[in-house]
Amino acid sequence: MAMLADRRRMNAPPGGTSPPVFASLPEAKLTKPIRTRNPDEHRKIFLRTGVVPSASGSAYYEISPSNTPRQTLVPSSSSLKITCTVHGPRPLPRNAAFSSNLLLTTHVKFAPFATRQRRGYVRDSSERDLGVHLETALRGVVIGDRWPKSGCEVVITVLEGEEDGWWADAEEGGKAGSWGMMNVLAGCITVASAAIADAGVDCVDLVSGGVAALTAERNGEGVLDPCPSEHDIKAACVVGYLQSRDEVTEMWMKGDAGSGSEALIDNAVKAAVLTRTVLAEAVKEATEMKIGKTSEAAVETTNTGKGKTKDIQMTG
Amino acid sequence: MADTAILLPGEEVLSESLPKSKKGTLTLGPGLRHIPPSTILSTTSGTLHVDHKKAALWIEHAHGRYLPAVGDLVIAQIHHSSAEAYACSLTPNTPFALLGQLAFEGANKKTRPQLKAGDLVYARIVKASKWEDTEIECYNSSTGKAEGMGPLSGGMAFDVSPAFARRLMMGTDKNGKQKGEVVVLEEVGEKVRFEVAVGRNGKVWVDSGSVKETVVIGRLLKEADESGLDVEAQRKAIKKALKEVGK
Amino acid sequence: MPLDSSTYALAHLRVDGRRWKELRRIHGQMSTQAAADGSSYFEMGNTKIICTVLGPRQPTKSGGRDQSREAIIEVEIGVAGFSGMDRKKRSRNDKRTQEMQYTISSAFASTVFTSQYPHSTITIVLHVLSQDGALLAACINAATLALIDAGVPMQDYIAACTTGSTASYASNDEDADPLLDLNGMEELELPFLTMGTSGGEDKVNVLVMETRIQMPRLEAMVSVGLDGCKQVRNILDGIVREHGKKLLSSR
Amino acid sequence: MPREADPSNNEREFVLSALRENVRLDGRAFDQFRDVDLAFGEEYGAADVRIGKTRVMVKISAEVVTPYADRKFDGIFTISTELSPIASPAFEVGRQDQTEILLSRLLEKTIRRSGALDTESLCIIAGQKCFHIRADVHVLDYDGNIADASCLALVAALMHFRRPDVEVHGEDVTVFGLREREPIKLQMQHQPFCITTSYFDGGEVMLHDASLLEEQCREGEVIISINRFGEVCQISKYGGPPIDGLSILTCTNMALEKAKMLDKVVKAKLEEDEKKRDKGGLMAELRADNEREQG
Amino acid sequence: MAPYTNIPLSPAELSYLHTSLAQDPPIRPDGRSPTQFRPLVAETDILPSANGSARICFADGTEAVVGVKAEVERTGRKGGLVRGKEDGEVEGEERGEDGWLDVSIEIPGTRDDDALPVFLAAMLTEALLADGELKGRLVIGRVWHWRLFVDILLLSQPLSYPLPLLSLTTHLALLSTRLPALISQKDEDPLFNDDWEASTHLFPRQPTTNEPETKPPITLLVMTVGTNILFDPSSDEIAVADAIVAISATEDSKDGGLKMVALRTVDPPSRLTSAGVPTQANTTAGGGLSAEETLKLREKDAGATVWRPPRGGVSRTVLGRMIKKVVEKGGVGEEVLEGLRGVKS
Repeated sequence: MAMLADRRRMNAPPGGTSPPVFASLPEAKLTKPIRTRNPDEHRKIFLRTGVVPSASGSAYYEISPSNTPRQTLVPSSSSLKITCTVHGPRPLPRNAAFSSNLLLTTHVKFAPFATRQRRGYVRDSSERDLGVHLETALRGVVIGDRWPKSGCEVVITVLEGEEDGWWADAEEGGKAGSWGMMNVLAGCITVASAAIADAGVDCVDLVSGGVAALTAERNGEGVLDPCPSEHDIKAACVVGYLQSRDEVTEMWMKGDAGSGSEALIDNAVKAAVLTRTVLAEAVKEATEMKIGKTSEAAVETTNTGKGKTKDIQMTG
Repeated sequence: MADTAILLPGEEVLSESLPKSKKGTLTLGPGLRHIPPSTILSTTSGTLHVDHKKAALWIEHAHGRYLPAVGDLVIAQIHHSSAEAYACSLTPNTPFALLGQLAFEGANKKTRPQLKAGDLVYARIVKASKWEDTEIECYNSSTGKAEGMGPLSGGMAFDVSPAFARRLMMGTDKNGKQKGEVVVLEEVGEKVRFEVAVGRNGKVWVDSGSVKETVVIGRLLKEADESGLDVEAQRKAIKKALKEVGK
Repeated sequence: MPLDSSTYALAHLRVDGRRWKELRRIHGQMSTQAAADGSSYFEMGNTKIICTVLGPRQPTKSGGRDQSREAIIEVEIGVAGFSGMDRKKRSRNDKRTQEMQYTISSAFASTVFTSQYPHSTITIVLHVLSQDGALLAACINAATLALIDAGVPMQDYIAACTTGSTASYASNDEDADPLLDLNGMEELELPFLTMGTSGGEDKVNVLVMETRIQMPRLEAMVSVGLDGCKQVRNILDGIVREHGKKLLSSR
Repeated sequence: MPREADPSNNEREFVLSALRENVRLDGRAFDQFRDVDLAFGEEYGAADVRIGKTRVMVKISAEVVTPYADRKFDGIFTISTELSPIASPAFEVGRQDQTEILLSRLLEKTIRRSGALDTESLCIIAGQKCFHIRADVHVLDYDGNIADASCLALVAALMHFRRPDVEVHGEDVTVFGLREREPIKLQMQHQPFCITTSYFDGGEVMLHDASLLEEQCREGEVIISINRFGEVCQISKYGGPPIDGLSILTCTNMALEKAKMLDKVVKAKLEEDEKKRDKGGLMAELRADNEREQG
Repeated sequence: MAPYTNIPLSPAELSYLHTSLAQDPPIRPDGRSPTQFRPLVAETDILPSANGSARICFADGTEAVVGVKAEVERTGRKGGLVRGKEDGEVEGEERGEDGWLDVSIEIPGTRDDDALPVFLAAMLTEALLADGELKGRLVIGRVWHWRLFVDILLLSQPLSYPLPLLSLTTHLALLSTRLPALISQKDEDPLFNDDWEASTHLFPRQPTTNEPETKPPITLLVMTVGTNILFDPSSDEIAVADAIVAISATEDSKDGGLKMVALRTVDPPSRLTSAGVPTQANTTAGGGLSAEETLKLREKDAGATVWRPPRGGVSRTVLGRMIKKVVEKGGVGEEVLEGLRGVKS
C-alpha cells in the first residue's frame, strides 16, 4: 500500500536485502525441529511486571526457545519476547468526544528486528489486526464505567516474534499460514493483562492467553502451545480466558479443524489456564513487593530494588 | 527632534540620549525594555525616537506585524458574529478582536447596525492585553459620539505597512509641515474630494466616489510606502498621477 | 493496440462501429440505494458509476467552527481496483483523483443553491465500478442524477460528455473529423476533451483537456461537444421524468 | 488550518466595479502581464521567475537510475512542487493542499503529458540505466498567478539545464563531470506556456495575470497551456460559473499571443545568459580541452 | 473499531432492548425469529471488466459490490533450502500460497489502514484460505499461477456491522468468478482462450445441473443476549449484545455438512454505552447518595434494573452452542447457503 510508505525515515532500498544464509557443513543436514515436550506441556514462561518505571503499568514476557540440538548457527525455532506498557487511565484530550467509559486503545508493533524478515517502522495490517484482537480481549476485562472521560493506552512491542513455520521449510520460506501470530497474540494478552493489573486499572478478572493447535503429525490429536516450526499445523485457536468466570473474552480460530473444533477450544482454554498460574504468580509477587516497598520505603528510602524474577516450570 | 540612532535588539540605550525629565520618570514606548536599576535595552531593531517634553522614548521600525495598543484607530474586518459581539480580524492569521454588538453611536438592541462577514469598520482599540481578547468599539464610550468611527461602506481598503500608517496619522507640526513626511493625502486632497480612514493596523480606506481617482490615491499611497519616496518624489508622482485622471 | 484510422477514413465507422456523432448507450437509474439521501447508477457504454449523495447535513469533521455562509460540496471518488483492464489500486490521495474531485465539487458549487444551506456539507460519493472512457463526464452525469434524487435545489443541471478528433496532434490533417463520446481505447489514441454544460444554451461549466492538439481542431471539438452535451441532457431529462412517473404511480 | 485571509466586502465590490469601468487596481490593461523578470542561476537549470510580486524558483537536477520496468526505453522525468510558508502564511509544510495538487497536476499535464521533454533521449541503456530528470518547483512569493509563473520558470529551467555527457561501451557507462566534457542540453520538443484567464461577470470581463486580490474576487478561471505554434496542450476549466463556448476559443487565441510573448522573453534571456557564460574562462578552457581530444 | 462509537440510544432504550431480546423466545424489534435473516436483493455478474462480481443490497439500505479479478503472475522461487529439493524436482501436487489471494475492503469514511477494514479483510481472507483448496486452484503450473484480487466496496455508510453483507457478497462474487481456459501447456508461458464461453468457473460446477460442486465459505455474525443466540443482528440489536462472534463456515467435502473454518470474537459496541443511573442514586429524582453508596448500588444492581454495559466475555457453553447452530445439519449456515443458491446473474 503506497499510502503506508514511511516518509519520516531514510529507508533501505525497496528491493531489500536477502536474509543471510549461513554456511553450514555440507554433511550437516538441516532437520526440522521436533517437539520434545508432551502435547499438553507449555514452554517455560518468564513474566515480570514493573519493568518500565515511567509507565503506569508495564510487563515483560518471554518464552524461551525449546532446546533442540542443532548443527547450524541459525536457531531452528524461535522464541517470543514481548514488552508491554500501559499509560493511563488518564484524561482524554480536550477535543475528544465525551465518553462515559474508559477508552482502551491498543497498539501492537513488532520491532524491526523481531522477525527474520525485517519489519518496517509503520504498522502493517497484521499488526493492526493483532491490535484489534487484543483490544477485544481486554475491553471485556476492564471495568470501563469506573473511568469516565478517560483513556488508557496499551502499547506492546514485540521484541522477538514467533515464526510462522520452520524457516528452512520449502513453502514460502516457512511463512505459510501465519500461525506464529497466534502465539504472539496469546503472549500479548497475558502480558497486557499483567501490565494492566500493574497499572491498577479495575478488572473483573485476570485474562490469560492460550493457544492450541491441531497438527497433521498427531493425527488429529491436539497440542498445547504449539511452536510453529515444530509442527505442521492444520488449525489453531487462541483464547483470552477468564478462569474465575469461565468466560472467553477473545477467541480467534482458523484453519480446517473439521469436527475437532470443540476439542481445540478446550485445549486452548487448558493452555490459558496454565499461563494463568504464571500470570497470577507474577502479579501477586509484584503486589507484595509494592506493599512491602511502601512500608520499607518509609524506613529506608535508598532501597529501590524492583521485583525478583520468577521462573516457573509447568506441566499440564 | 527625532534621533536617528539605529539600535539593534539587545543594544543598550546610552544614558546621554535619555531625555531629562523633571520628575525623574521616563515613559518607555514600544521596542524598549527596562532592566533595573538603570539599563534600557532595545528589543527590536529600528531608530530611537525621543520626546523630551513628555520624557518618553520609543523605537520606530518599518516592518513587523501590527500589535494592538489601546487608543489606536484601526480598520477591522468582520469575520463572524456571535450573540454579544462581532469577531473582527485586524491582521490576517491573528486572534480576533471583539466588537460589541452595541458599540456604535446611538445603538440599542433595535437600531444596532447589521454587519455581515467581510464588512469593514473603523474602530478604536479599548482593550489590548496579553491575557484577554482585544476589544474595539466604534464610538467613544464616554461621550457616546461616533467621532468618525463606524461601518465603512463602499470605497476601497489598501494595505500599507503599519509604520506607514503611523506616519500618515502623525498630523502636522506648528508650521503645517507633515511630521510623518507623507503628503499624498493632503496634496491630492487639494485637487480631488475623497473620504479617507487610516487604520494603524496597516490599512487605508479611501472613497472618492470615482473608481479611477480611488485607484490613483491607493497607488500613490502604496508607492510612497513601498519605494520609500521622500516628500519631493511624492509631489512629483502625485502631479503625474493626477494628470492621468485629468485633474 | 493502435487504432486503425485507415478503416475510419474508408467507412467512417469507429472501432465499435459507431459513426462520428453517435453517443454510446447511456443508461441511468435513480434512487438505487435506500440508505443515502440521493443515489444513482449511471452507465455510459462500459463506464459504470454508482453515486450517492449525503446531505445537506452538518459537517462531519469536528473542530473549528464553520462560519461558511454556504454549503460546502465534498466529493469523494473511489476507483475500484477491478474497474480497469488490469487490476490497479488507486490510492485516495492520487492527484488525478483529487483533481477530478475538485472539478466536480467546483462545478456543482456554482450550480447548486449552496447559499440556502449555510454551515452544512453536501457529500457526493462516486464509486467507479468499471471504466471505459469518459470517466469524468460519467461522474458528473451520475452526480447530477443523484443530486436531483436528493432534492437539492439547483439552478440548472450539468450534463457532460467527451469529444475527440480523429487527427493526432502531430498531423495537420485538414479533413480530420471530430468524434463524440470516446471509448477507453479511443481515449488512449486520440486527443479528446471533457465538457460539461448547463442550460439549453451553449454555456460551458466544465472543460478539461489533457492532450495536445492543433488549435484549429479545437473549435470543431467544442461545437460537437456542445451538441453532445445537449443530447446527454435530453437523455438525463428522460431518466428523471421516468423516475418521477414511477414515483407518482407508486403513490 | 491557516487560510489566505478573505478580502473584505468593500475590496471585493470595488475590484468588481473597477473592472466594469475597465480599470485594474494596478492600472494595467486587462490582457497585460505584470513585469515578467527571468533570471538564471550560476548553475545550469536554475531559473527564477518574477511576475509582479509573485516569485517562483525552479531547479533541475539529473541522476542516473534504473528505468521503470514497464518503460524500458524512457528516462524518468518528475516534477515536484512545493508551496511552503515562505510564499504565504496560508501554506503549510508537508500538507498537500488543493492549490498545490492543482498546480502539480497542471505542470504535469502541460509539460509531461504533452511530451515537451523527450524522455527517450534520457535513456542510456535500455532497461538498465537512464537519467532521472527532477524538477523542483518552489514558490517563493505568492501574489496570484502561480500557475503561469511556475510553468514559465519550469520551461526556462529545462531549456537552461545541461545534463552530464555519457559514454556507453557495451554495459559500461561513463558519466563525465561538467569539467570533463561539455554538458548536453535536454531535448525539448516544444515549449508550452500556461496562460490563466480569470473571468468575472460570466465571462464579460477576462483578465490575464490576475493578482492575488483579483484571484480571490474572480468567478472562475480558464487555464490554457499552449506553445508558440498554436498547439494547445491542456485546457482546464474546473467548474465555476458557466461561460460561452465561444469565449473559450477567444481565450485560446489570446493565450497564443501571450505564449509567443513569454517564449520571446525566455529566448532573449537564454541568449543573454549564454553570452555571459561564453566569456567565462572556464568555458574557454573546456573548449580547448575538447578540441584537443577530438584532434 | 466499531464504526459507530456513539450509539444514539439512551440507557433506558438499551435496557428495554436488552430485556426484550433476553426473553424466551426473544422479541426482536423487527419481529424476526432468532435465526431469521433480513431480506436482501442480490445480483451477480454485474461487471464485464471483472472475472466475477456481485452486488447485495440489504433492506436497511446498506449495499456492497465485490469485484474479483485474476491476473497471471510468475511464481517466485520458493525459499526452500532443505530436503534436498532442487529446481526441477517436484514433490507431489503443487500447493498454492497465501499471498496469491489479495482481499481489500473499502468502507466510506474510513482510511484503508483503519482497524475496521483491516480486521474485516483479515477475517474474510483467513476463511477463504482455511482449507487450502482455493489457493490450490490458483496454480497454473510450476512457473505460473493466478493471483486473485478480491476488491470489496461498501457503497453505503456502515449503518450496521458490515461483515455479513460483505461476506455474502464475496461469496456470490467468487461463485460467479470464471478464469479463462488455458490453451498452452502447463509450464509454458500461459496462453488463454479468448472465448469467454470456454472459461471455467473458479469453483467448478457439475456439468449437468450447473450447480457448483464446492462453494466458498460464508461468514455469519452471531450475537448473544443472555442465553439467547441471535443471527444477523441489526445495529440496534448489536448495541445491547453481550458478545458478538463472527463464524465462517464452509461445506465439508467429506460428509456434505458444514464445518467451521474460522472464528473471531468481535468487540461489542455495547461495552462503550453509558450506564443508567438507579433511581435511588438519581439526584434530580430525589435520591441523594454519596459517591461510595452509588458505586455500591451500581455494583449490586449489575444491570438488573437499569442498563449497564456488559462486562467479561462469553461463557464457553454459549460459545459452543453458537458454533453448533451455524454448522449443524439443517442449521443456519445451510439455510443461508440454500437461500443464496437462488441468486441468478
